[in-house]
Amino acid sequence: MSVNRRKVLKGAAATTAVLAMPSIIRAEETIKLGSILDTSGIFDLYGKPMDKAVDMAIDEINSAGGVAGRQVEKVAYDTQSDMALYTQYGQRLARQDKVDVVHGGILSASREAIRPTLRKNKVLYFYNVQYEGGVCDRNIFCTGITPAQQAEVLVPAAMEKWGKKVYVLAADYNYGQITAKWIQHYAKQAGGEVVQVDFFPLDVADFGSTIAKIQDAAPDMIMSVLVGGAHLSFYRQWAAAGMNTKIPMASTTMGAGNEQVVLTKEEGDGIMLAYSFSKQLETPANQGFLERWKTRYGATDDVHELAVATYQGVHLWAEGARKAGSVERDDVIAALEGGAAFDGPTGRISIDPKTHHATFDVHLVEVKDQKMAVQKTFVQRPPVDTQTVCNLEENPNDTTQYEIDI
Amino acid sequence: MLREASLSAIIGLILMLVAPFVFDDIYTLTVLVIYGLLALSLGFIWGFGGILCFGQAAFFGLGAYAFAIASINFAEPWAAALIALIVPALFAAALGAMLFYGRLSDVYLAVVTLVATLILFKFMNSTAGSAYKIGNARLGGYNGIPGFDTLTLPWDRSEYLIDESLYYFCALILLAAFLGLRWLLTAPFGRILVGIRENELRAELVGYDVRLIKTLAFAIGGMLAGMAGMLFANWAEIVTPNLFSLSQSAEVIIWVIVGGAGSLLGPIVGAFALGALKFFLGQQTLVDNLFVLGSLLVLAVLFLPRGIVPTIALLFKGRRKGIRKKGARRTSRRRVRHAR
Amino acid sequence: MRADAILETRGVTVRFGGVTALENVDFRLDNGELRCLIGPNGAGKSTFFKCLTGLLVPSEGSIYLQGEDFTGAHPHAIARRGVGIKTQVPSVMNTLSASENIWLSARQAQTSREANRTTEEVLQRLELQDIATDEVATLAHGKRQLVELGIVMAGRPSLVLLDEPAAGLTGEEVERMVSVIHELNRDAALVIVEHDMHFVRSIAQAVTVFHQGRVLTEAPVEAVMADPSVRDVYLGKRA
Amino acid sequence: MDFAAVVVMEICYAIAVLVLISTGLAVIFGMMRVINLAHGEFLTLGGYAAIMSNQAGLNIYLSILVAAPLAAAIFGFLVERLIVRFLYGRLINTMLATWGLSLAMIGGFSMIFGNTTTGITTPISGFAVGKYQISGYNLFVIAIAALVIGGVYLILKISRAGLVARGAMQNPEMAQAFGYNTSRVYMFTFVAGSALAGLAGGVMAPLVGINPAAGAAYIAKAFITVISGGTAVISGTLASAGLFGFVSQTFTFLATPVVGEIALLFAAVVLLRLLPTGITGRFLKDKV
Repeated sequence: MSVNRRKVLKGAAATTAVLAMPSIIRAEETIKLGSILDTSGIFDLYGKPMDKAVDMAIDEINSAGGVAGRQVEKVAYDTQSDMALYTQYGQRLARQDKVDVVHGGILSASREAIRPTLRKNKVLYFYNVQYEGGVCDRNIFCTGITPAQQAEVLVPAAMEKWGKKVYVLAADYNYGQITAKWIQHYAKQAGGEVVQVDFFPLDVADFGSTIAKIQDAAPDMIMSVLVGGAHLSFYRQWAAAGMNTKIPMASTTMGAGNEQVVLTKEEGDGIMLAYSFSKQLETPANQGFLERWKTRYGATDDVHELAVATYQGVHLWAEGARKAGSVERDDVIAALEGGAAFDGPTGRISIDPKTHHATFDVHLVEVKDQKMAVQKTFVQRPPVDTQTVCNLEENPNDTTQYEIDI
Repeated sequence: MLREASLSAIIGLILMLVAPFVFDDIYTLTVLVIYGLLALSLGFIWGFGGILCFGQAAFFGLGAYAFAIASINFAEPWAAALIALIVPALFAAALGAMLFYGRLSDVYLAVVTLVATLILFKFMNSTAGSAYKIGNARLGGYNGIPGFDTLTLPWDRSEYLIDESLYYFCALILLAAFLGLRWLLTAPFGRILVGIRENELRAELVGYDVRLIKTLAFAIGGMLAGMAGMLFANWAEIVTPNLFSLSQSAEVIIWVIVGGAGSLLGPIVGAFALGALKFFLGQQTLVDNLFVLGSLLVLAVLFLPRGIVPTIALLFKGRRKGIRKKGARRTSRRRVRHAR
Repeated sequence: MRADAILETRGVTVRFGGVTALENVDFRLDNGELRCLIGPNGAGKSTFFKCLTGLLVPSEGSIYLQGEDFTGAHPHAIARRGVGIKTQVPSVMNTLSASENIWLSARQAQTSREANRTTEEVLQRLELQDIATDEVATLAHGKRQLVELGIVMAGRPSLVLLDEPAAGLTGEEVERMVSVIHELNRDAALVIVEHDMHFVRSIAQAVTVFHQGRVLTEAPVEAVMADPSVRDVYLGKRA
Repeated sequence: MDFAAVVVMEICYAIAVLVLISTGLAVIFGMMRVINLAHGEFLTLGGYAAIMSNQAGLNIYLSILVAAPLAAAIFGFLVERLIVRFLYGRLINTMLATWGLSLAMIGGFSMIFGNTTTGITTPISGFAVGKYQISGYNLFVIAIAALVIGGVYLILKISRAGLVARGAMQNPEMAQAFGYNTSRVYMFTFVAGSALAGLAGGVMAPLVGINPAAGAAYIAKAFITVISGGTAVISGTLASAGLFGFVSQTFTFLATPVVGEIALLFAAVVLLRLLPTGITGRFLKDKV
């Protein structure tokens, strides 16, 4: 028993039945797309819409004739926000279900838990989440936005508007540490300085002393790299102290999980962000996507950056497979490296062959009235951070996740 | 006694050999065996030493981390495995010495073990910076440590223990730990330990150094939990601070109490049953997993305070004696409290 | 200090906060002696026993066992020195059998095989063979008292402290207890706290009277019983 | 100088939070020798009650000060009748059962409310101390904590109900002999402790936001505070909350919040090693 039954689409029976069949027959019938996401537990805020995005993308692919004449079927597992289950279900997708491709993983820890397994078993892996960058592995495609892609547009814009002294608040884990470094890098490049960087473990919810410390340092602006539910209290306590009208703020993380809707207008207004996706992006592709989402799921409240990245990741894989005329791992990799692209809600997305990371449009937005109002669009930004450390064309056997030293 | 022991050894061996054919998911089966070992470690110190440790996850996590860090640094997984036993055992001995030489008991002991786990959890979570390094191993904070070398066959360094071979290795260790503890409990040390559980004051008044014996038992429990952690690291191929989390500690306690703290088999059965239940619950979204586990714990405390295995054993022995025994145990607990 | 004193205390004083429970107690017991401690409730007898077993550390004063200073030593160290105690409420290991209880005590200073032999011997001496495998919790009070005595006996003590051994026993059991005590006294010196004066008279030659944390007097049984001051503080109130 | 004032203010606030989140647990532990490990989820319940009733249009102060404790009290009543009363006198068993309850409640919350963090805006705006801006709501939290501790003190020390409760806890048979129904006393105590937890949850909700697992952040701290304090409800809680609040905030200012939290935990371990039965187990024994 392995499949999340509720989510199996189109006539696919429970896995037990599928498992009973010889694998050759199965392979001819449908293409199996493994999906491994936290659709319950503390990360379901991210995982549930991502899961919906996978379903929607697969349906669109199938109604457009599938891939190489075959329909795509989803094999999904809910990892319940438990890292141990990632390893377990990852093994299962690769060895028992023998899927053709895996999309999923949310936290970096979850990606690192399944990446070696999928590589060993030669199962192509798509990680469609905003993350710290630096993964250099030919078996994986990372289609989410990475710190430099945000910071290179966000930091100069914010400094130009507000001033040179920056105070950084970051979540104390890989993503926060690395993003903080990039912010320092771009702040320096723009002629400013980072006066202080404070790191907070993900369960810290009391920022009283930090708010006092910030005032003591009197910066021109705050850069927030805070992550998750507990850190959300920072924005509340910041506003409760009346600071939101005194010191402006920019963030690389706020809004990725639709935080701008959870916070009130007063708490969120004026925060500057940089993302590839915004609901307020007025392109026909984006509005069409939101329309289809609304028809399918009733409302678009839950659509966020990660869901859209997942939606585009699945489509991008399908484009690659179509172009290759096969779902064999090496064929799909070659097609994507050779320039297969998908025109999605955020604009065109394609793969940078050296890093297997994505190139796409980045939009500078500002929170207004619980919405992300697009200020400016930077077209086709390459993954500049990973590019500094990773070259898969030269070292195709690399599997490291580099920590980028700036 | 000896016959009974060899009988259970044979039964255990057969069960473990047969299990992979009945239950086709070897990967899940392996982790259930590892959980069984972890539950056994707590079952030993709680059921036979009377020490309710709220932080068994601390030793579990330490074992896993010690293995990962040592494996990265020495590139010699079997040496790393040895270190992964020594580190948690020493930590447990130090913590135990602090507890028992300080005469902490009951709820105070629970608090300190819980706090020790929390400290490790919070510390490990805040080690994302590049300054946190042991030798070549970055601690990695929230994301943990991936990519260390796992155990191989001792005579063939290219042959990794994965899938079946890892399963049989874990199963053998569980069986060995089970038999080892059985033997220990019939040996003077184990009998004294049970005597201490029953009446600490009396044990002291006949000349036993209760503090030392409890510390030793605690260290043995810590070592077994660390061994489970070491196996877990080999299974998952990544270690994260979640191994130290409160919910991990909670789960162990639930396994043990549902299975039955007063026996060695009970905790293993509890871990298997609830571990399997958790994986099955992961495949539906109607009921929340925690809701089911939590409710089970409440029901177990209310209606099955002795756990599954001892209750079944009692049913076999006959009802009347069982009831009498239950009453006796309660009076003995009260007396111990008075004596203090 | 004389070498033939198995136990000697000098100026033992115990204070709890502002309350003085024992004050300046000097006590001496010769090898092989049997002494009863009497006195009203709260006179300090139990506190004194706790000091002797190491459960309490005196605020002042010293305790010597066979001439060696054991003040502040841990209970297990004192027990290893040959001090056995039977507490007021039987302190036994309830879910274990009678023989297991006794064995655990014997095993402390002996090998397992020797302990097996000692256990058999003690069970025999106390005539507990037929209940040897019974769980102690299921035994009657009198039997539990005997099991606890067995525990004490198995440790081969040179000094035995008994806290109200006759309390709650039937007449028949009391007689049995008297003979056990005499038997114990063959190998060990004894200190017995007891309220029942008939019982005291039947076992002891010498008596120490405690009152308000001090030693009031120390004399043979008959003399004590005739002493009007003792009558006042103790017997008077009891009679 | 202003900065010093802000630091003192933050320390007071940290102590107030510890007092607030611990008092309910302390009442139940001190009076009944029951450790309610679902205490954190009672807080969460209070938080949800406050947020829901505020979103339904209830005045924010009523939501925090009335709806939150009321909801937790009703739930506490059910828990006492259905679970806890069968386990009196068995400390470890009550801990395990309420731990199970805690997990079940987390699961229940996520089934009902989802895993999103929800919150309400603080009703009080910030004010300035010199060049520093301070959250006015912090003062509100400090005031409520003072009122709670004062109220519990008065009830225990002066009122007849408190006297009966203390008597019943110390000697159930005696109280029964005097004609008091100890079962009811236990019940009311548990309900009162639950209500205090709910109140704490309601008060904290605007500051930290509530999600199903929010209670976990509190239970460990509350548990440690109460046990380190010992069995005296008021003086124990005040003493340990004062110590831990001071230690954690001082280290937070000197270093980082993590160091602050770890310092708190170390302080607890050292304290319990030195005073194995908590502060009031050793000192202040006769206080309530």
